[in-house]
Amino acid sequence: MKLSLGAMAEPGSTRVTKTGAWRTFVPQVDHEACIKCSLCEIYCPEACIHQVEGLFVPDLDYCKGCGVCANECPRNAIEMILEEK
Amino acid sequence: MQNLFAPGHRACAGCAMPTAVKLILDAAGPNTIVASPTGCLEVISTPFPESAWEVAWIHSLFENAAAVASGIDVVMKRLGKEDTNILVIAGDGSTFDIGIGCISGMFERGHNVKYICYDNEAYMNTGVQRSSSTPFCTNTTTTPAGKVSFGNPLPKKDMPAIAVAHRVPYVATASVAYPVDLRKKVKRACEIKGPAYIQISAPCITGWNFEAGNTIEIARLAVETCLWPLYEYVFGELDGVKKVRSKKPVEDYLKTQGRYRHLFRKEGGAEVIAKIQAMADANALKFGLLG
Amino acid sequence: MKEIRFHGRGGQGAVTAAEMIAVAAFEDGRFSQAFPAFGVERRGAPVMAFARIADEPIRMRSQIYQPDYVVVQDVTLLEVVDVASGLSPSGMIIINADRSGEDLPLDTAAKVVTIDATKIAIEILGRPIVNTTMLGAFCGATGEVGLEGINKAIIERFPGELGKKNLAAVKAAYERVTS
Amino acid sequence: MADSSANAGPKLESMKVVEGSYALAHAVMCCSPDVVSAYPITPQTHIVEHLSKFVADGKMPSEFITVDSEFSALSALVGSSAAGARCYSATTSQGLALMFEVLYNVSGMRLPVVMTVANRALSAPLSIWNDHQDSMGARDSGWIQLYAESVQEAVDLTAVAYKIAEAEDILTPAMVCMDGFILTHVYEPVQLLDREIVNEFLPPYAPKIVLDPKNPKTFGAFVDPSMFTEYRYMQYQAQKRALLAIERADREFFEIFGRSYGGLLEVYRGDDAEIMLIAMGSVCGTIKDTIDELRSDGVKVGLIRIRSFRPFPVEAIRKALADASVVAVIEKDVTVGNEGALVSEIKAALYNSKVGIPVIGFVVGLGGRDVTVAGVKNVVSKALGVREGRMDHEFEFLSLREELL
Repeated sequence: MKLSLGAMAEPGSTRVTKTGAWRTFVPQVDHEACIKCSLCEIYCPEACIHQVEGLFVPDLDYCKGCGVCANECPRNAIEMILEEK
Repeated sequence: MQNLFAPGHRACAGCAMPTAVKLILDAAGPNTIVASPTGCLEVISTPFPESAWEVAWIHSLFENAAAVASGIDVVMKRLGKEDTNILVIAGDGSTFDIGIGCISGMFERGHNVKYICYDNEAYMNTGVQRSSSTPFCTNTTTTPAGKVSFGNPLPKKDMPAIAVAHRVPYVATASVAYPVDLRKKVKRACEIKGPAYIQISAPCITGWNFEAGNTIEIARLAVETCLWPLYEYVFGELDGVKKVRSKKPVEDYLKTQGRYRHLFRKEGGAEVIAKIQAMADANALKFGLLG
Repeated sequence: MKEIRFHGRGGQGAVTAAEMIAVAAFEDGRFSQAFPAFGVERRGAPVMAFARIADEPIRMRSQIYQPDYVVVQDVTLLEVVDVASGLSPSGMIIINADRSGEDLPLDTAAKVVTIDATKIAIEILGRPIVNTTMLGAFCGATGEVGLEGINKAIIERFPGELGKKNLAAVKAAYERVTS
Repeated sequence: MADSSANAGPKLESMKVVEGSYALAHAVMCCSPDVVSAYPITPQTHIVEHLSKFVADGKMPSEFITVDSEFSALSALVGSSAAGARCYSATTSQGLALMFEVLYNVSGMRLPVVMTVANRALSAPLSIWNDHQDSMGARDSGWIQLYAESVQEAVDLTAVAYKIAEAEDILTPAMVCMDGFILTHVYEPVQLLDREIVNEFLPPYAPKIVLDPKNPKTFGAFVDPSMFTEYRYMQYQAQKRALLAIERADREFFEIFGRSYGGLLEVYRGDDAEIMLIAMGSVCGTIKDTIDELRSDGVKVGLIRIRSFRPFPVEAIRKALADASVVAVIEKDVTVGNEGALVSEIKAALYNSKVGIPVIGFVVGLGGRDVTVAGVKNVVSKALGVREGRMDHEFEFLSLREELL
């Protein structure tokens, strides 16, 4: 890497850093209970919950395990469980 | 949702601010240039050579984002690109305190800059020191609660009123707990020509001292207790408020956060809580939040 | 190089007079320089301005301590300022006064020329602003700059009717000192 | 670096007697900045007033931002310059001090802003008059600093500054320093620039990457200790390259405008000079006249006029001092706690060189104190004393009014 003038950075390049490593608890989604309100996606501070083939799935590369999604899910369809690493 | 704020940023787990930023950018869209001052947002989003920003973005200093944005505005006008959304996204320290001179100048000159403050009510980047946005009797590292102190002795500065006094065409408050409302307000700000000011309630897990998962819930409680009224001023007139269906007592909000723990433990705390309740009641009355 | 010092009061146009001398000398094909004694003086306070005229480009930037000519726009300044300070004995001091040089409290070996510029200015301009009148006197008494150059400088500075009146004032003063 | 006598200067017919500030503002107009952002402060005010009038009269199609402070003035230009605009500001003294934080930001972001500094003292005590304490205080801010002797030179340096600052291998902001009042308020003959000819000399500013939603880059990321040193080194190298660029720009300017000033420095009557004076700015005119007078009396004295203080022309100074026996530095600033900034830097430039001669320093002209021929002669007589082995003071405040102390 060569330094860019003025410390210029490429858009969206934080993606190279997998902040999933920060996590202690991991969200487990009960897709049966999910009503697809998308609140988990909207509130996720990591912008890492997306609909994949119709299901809301956290991208564990980035999920820091904060638990906002679990707390905000109106159907309690997300549970934070201790992650085995 | 458009995702214009990439994951991999370094915010604390459970921080409200990235949620606010992604909602702002979702509303503003890609035809946007953002200027951010020094602060948590800058630090967590742009550790060189990385950047979380998918839109054009610039950082200069702690107190000059509004002036930097003014300079961008005149160039966009010159280039005939007046449809570009020029946003400042800044914390409360740079907004309420050190940057207010530049903000006043930008407002007064009428630049087409939408100034958005994510308000976490203290200098969080440097370790929870009081700002003039810090509410009454909050425990911070420079206004610690102690034997003879209940924390910050002063009430929160009314920054939206300062914006209104500058005849800023669009002034609003918002909350990360109300994403639909927040996006609608950013869109409205971008549609009205000239400056705008939006102040977003963005709880800080470390500075406010609560469990990471509770961020949104606490932001919602601030609204439901009437401590954080949601309103809009358009051309100086109150143009709508978010009604509070069932107003909750301020204790429900205060007890969720370590920064108010002293109010429940110290003798005289009840009187302070009563004063805070009176502030909430005054908000409810002033903005017609109930019924 | 010829060095000129102007004494006036704030608002009387001493600085403008120095500038117009510089413009006029330049019109004559010479190099020139004019600058005020930079101050914070308000209207009425004693002020100074300087001008240099030379056949070579002027590099000197210091103030003028040994002038060849001194122009005093207000006789009352004689009581508060040593207007003849450093004046070359072969030089000249031109004073706006209604009496002759012998009747003035002046200590100089240089030639003293007086002219009632206030009277001329009031007659012609209707106001006691004497800077252009004094330029006419300077021009006539010293011959350092040509009348044409002065006139051109004045028209550039004061276009229209005001310029014409000032030209008349210059002419009257010029004729008064040369007759 | 030849003797400046080769430089004939402009012909009288093409010149006009105007105020320094007007000539300077006119030069700025000819450089066609996209954005001007400035806050009024004595003695810079006339410059921005003239620029405002040019804009109001439609002569200058620039955006003029009437900001709330000098701090905002330069901050706005961070945004404008990053968005691809050619930018201009002017300030002095307290205004420059208020910009201090932004100065480092502009240079660190490699934004080629050009700014006129109408040099003035810094308070306290309050003084609106000329000296060099303001720009000297900003010497480490990463900006190129060029000092003008005359109005004409300040005019010419404005175009030259853009040329150097915007060069792709430099991209460094530049200050053109002109003495407040002495040059900003003087009326003297100047050859005003011609916009068409300036366009020939100065290509349009077209940076490769700008703030643009279609190519959304991040400007001004923060850098950790693993790379910060390298960023400063890159600035250091750019200023080194500016040493050559300044010489080159002086030659190119001469080819188009017929005026040359010697590049990094001007040597005046230096050929056989035993006493070499070193100074910057308008005081050099008075020094040159004094030198002529002393030369006619047989005193072998010359002048090195530093035009580029940043980058500092170490090699050129060593070369110009090769035959001198004493150096006397005359400067309008003092680094309280040590000596004058310029004399310190001259000594540093000579320390590891073959030029092993005494260097003495004099502070003159602080807060607008007039620098006279007698004052310069006094310096020369002290330098002659040093040559004969009498060094009373290595550094002193010239013509100090002892009776007031």
